[in-house]
Amino acid sequence: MSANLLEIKNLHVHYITDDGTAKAVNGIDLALKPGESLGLVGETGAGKTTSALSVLRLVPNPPGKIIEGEINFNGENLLKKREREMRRIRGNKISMIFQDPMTSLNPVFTVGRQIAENVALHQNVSIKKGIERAREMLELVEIPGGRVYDYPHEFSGGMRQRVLIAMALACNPALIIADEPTTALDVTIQAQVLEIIKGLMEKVKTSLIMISHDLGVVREVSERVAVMYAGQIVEVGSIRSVFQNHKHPYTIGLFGSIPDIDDRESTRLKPTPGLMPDAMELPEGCPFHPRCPEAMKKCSEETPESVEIDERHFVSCFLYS
Amino acid sequence: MATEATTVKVSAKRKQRTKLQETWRRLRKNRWAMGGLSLIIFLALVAIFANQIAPYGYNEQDYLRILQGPSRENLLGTDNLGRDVLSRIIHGSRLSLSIGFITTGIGLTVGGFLGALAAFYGGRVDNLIMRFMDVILAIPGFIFAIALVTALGPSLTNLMIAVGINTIPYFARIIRSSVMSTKENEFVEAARVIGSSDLWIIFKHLIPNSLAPILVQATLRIGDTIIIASGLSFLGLGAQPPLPEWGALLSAGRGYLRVAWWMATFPGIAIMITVLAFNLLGDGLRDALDPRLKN
Amino acid sequence: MPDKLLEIKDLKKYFPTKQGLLHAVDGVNFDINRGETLGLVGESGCGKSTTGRLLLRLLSATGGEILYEGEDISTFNRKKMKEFATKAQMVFQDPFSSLDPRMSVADIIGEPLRVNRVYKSSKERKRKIEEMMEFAGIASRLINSYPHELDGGRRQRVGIARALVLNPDFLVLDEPVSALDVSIQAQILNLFEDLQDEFELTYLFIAHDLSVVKHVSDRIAVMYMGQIVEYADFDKVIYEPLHPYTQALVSAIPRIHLDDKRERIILEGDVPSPVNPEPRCRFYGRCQERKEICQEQEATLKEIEPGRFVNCLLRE
Amino acid sequence: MLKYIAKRLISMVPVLVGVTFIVFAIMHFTPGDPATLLLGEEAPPAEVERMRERMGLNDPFIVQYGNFLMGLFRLDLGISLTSGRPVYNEIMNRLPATIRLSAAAILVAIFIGVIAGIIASTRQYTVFDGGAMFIALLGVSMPNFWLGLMMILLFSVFWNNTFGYVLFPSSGFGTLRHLVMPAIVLGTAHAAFITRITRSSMLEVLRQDYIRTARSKGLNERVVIYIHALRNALMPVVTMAGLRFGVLLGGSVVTEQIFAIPGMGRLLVESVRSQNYTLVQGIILTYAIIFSLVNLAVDLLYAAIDPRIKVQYK
Repeated sequence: MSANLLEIKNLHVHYITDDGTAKAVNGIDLALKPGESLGLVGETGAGKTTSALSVLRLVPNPPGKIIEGEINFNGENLLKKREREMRRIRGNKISMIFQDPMTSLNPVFTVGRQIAENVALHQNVSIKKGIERAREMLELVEIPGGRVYDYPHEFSGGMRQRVLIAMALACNPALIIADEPTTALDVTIQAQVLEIIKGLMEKVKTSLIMISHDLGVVREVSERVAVMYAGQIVEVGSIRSVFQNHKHPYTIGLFGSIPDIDDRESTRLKPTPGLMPDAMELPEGCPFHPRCPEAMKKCSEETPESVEIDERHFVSCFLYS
Repeated sequence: MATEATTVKVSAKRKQRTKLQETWRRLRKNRWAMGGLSLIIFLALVAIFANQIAPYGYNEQDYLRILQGPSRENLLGTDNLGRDVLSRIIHGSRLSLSIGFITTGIGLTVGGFLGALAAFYGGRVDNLIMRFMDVILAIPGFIFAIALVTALGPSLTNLMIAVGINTIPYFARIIRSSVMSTKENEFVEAARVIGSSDLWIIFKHLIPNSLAPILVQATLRIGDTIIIASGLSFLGLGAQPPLPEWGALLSAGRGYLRVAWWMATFPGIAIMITVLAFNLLGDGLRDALDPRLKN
Repeated sequence: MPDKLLEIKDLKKYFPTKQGLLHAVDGVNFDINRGETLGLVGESGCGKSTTGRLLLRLLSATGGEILYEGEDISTFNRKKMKEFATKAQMVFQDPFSSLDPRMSVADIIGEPLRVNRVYKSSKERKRKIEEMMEFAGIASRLINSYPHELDGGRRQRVGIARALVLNPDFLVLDEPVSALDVSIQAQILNLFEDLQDEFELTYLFIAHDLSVVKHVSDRIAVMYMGQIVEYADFDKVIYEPLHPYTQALVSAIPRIHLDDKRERIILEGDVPSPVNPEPRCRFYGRCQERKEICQEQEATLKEIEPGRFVNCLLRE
Repeated sequence: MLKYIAKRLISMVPVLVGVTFIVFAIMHFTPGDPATLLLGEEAPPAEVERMRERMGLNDPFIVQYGNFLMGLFRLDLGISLTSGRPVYNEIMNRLPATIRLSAAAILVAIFIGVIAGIIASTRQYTVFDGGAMFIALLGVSMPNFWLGLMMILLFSVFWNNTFGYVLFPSSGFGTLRHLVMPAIVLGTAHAAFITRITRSSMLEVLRQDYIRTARSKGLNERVVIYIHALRNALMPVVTMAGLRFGVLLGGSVVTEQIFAIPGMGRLLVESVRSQNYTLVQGIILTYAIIFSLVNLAVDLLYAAIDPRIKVQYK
């Protein structure tokens, strides 16, 4: 068993505002091996983006604050690093791809410059050398290299997302965090982008954390999947194990909500009733218990520990402990 | 940036408030804005009860006390005709505040009407109105006001008309853009689907939802018009002696700058405080109405 | 013989833009039977929302006819339009901007009643509002809440209650679940099914997501660049798609089945905007099967089997 | 780019024609008879009537306006009713002082405003921010004629009384020392305005996704602010500062008055007082043209900052 590239231990992140404290991430544990790809699934407000931003220490502060926990990257705790050391990691060892390609590129600089800037910064080369690298990177994501001198507004949404992927890969990072990279795109364009990500994953041997609300997207590019609910990871395991044998009542509800195109009979969807709790007013005990069809008395009193029910498949639910 | 902090849902348990109450709550938390509001209320009271508050009449001359510095009898000194500067400033507050409100009122009603018309009907109506506004806006405002006062003749009333006209295109633009952006909302379409008439849509949806930015701009504009108007009076093109308009007081004080500094200093401070009060309130309103600043 | 509620014939809507005439809807034909759900799918900018708005006369058509119960809606006068509003309603995509932030839940649901003066007394109106809230699954304690206090799912329920309060027969659902999370989306989809049974509603369900559309529709029409490229019963469109675009669209959906070994069809390029389109098949630029003939003439929607329409020169 | 400039210049024409019409109409319907003014109150009525005929004052309004418009093409703005010299020459004599003053003021304003705005926005909610914003608020609330008088009081009167010499002269024009006080007086409100707009624009930009992208690349905060954010933030600053330039021009009238600067503003006030309509008319037109040209320059600058603008005018 090889050492983990990334280990998140008991991470808590809060947003402290005048109206109260939103507990966005509440004690998550995650481990990722080199070259492995993990899907992070959950609905709006589950804490996916906050967890990802925490790894890069980019949670907007104020109001966000990492309350406790460890984020070990190559064995070093990122939360203990100085800002200057962190800057050497961002965009170099760990890079991030954001959700909205229309607003994630700076409109006043050419895309080549924006990629080159990354290269020049971390590899200590001139911007000119960086532009050369940008050209290569664009071709890697199937954009003609000649377009390095074009501005973001001259690209379509799908192309811009590819530019962002090229930018993220420019310094050969060990880990890429993609935050809903295809959510803003049309289906056929999403397919193009996913295809490119899959191809690149085979080529460059990078680890990937793919954040998505879409289980189908995660299945496409990940080996493992973690399901988040109200700032906690309720179930994590290999794609095969989780997709075939999901155990947590929330995961079951999540799968029951998806209209399945391959299911020839139009069966009624079986979503979990109710809403995700307000991060400012999380219930005691297991955060899912008010909506859980299987809730027991214990669930409202204690928070369940995570239990290994299959090889590297963990569930946080009293039903299995 | 959709950080999760901003998508956190407001639970039903928390006290329910309308947008207006919400705005008021946020405004109240802003000390600067509340300071501005208190100042405005104070100034309004001074203006209303000027006769009771002012120690002397605005044109009460005392030839034995000409150009006296601040003293117990005349807290802010006397002018070249022996009139009490403080009393003149107190009486002048009526003029300056009325000028601010009336000119802004003219601009708001006429400009608002034109802007709303342009926004709602669009096309040729819009083009015609807005091109005309562009023409007026191409002449620097203060200079346009000078031209109007020249034509109308210098007097307090004409001053208000000139500054009021000057303010029209300003409001026409703001209201047009505000209504245009409100029109983009799907609830306007929704209102149409259920069979609402144009008038219903304008009065029930467009106007109430466009008011916020207009309110902010009107508040800020009151301060501006007071400065413009006092500037014209300073040049002798506005209120005429012996009216104690603040700009006119300053203008009179200018001639005695070297011998009686208080004559020019205090009316200017009065203008500054008044304008500052409106600006503070306007800024506060803007912040309170901007949902993005809520965190 | 199915009972046709709506017939759409050669519907066109062009918008003037700086670059030229945008053919947002360009010769669309379909009909909707009473009691059925027609799914209208396509990617952004394909003209599906414009079509929905044309059907309710929120936009006036550049050409073509829309017959509602046999009557051309473009000929309706003011009075007829008001009457039409009580029969045909709409649920909007954006649960944020489709509700007036200054109105409470009761005001919003009650507005159609007030505009159309359905009830004389406010008491009757309130009773109706409460009844609609119950149907739409909104807790009665929320009656005086304001939209900004509600989450997306609840807001969408308010929008649904507003659309239903006049007891319409026909609803245009314009991407009603695309802004919602999966579990909320599932709750709302179930609600639509229940309401359809309860009130015998006819739906035009507009969406970009084929799996959602498939789940609720009897028939599906697929749009591309202002035209319908394929139009048939839902199982035909999903499981035996004929048009190359539909085939790509179906294959592009990320699956949750682990044994899915389907070959992906990856389309090249982006969805072009139909500004001054050239007289050739609209899909020509991205089609993997394109032939000479495809750029020589325009393709039109043809019935190749009973009830099955395809807009492709290679499938005729 | 040339095409864009041409387009913008052409679009200025109808606006300026509209301006000439409005100004001409206002002056036309102003009470008072130019012929009488030119000849003096004592001139015999027959003489006045002959003058009226010669000046075309008996023609219908529209003909008079037509003649005026035609004259404009030959740079003929009529003759000054007090001096009898061509209005064009009178204005040209005074124009340089006004331009010098306004240019100095705007430079001061931009320099101070942008720097203060950046400092305030990057240290939001600190003493720097609060302080800068309060000073800026005072700046926009202060009438510049009052500020002018106060500066004279301080630097000319009190300074002279205390130190026995004048630090900055309170009147006249010519040397840099003469320019200091007027430029500060005229520039203050503008500087305050630019500070406020720079701050809010920067705060807006710093919220954008591409700033997060820049940070995620590991760029240091200085690069993020001065390279990625500032250029985007400057766009609204440039636009608003351009629109506000009209206020600055208006302020220059008062400033010239206070510091006895021989510029167009003072000429305007003199002409208004002496009811010298032709001169008033010419001066207002000149101001409108300056303002329009400044706005053209602003648009060009905007296009230079934002690559998206150029596309629209290809």
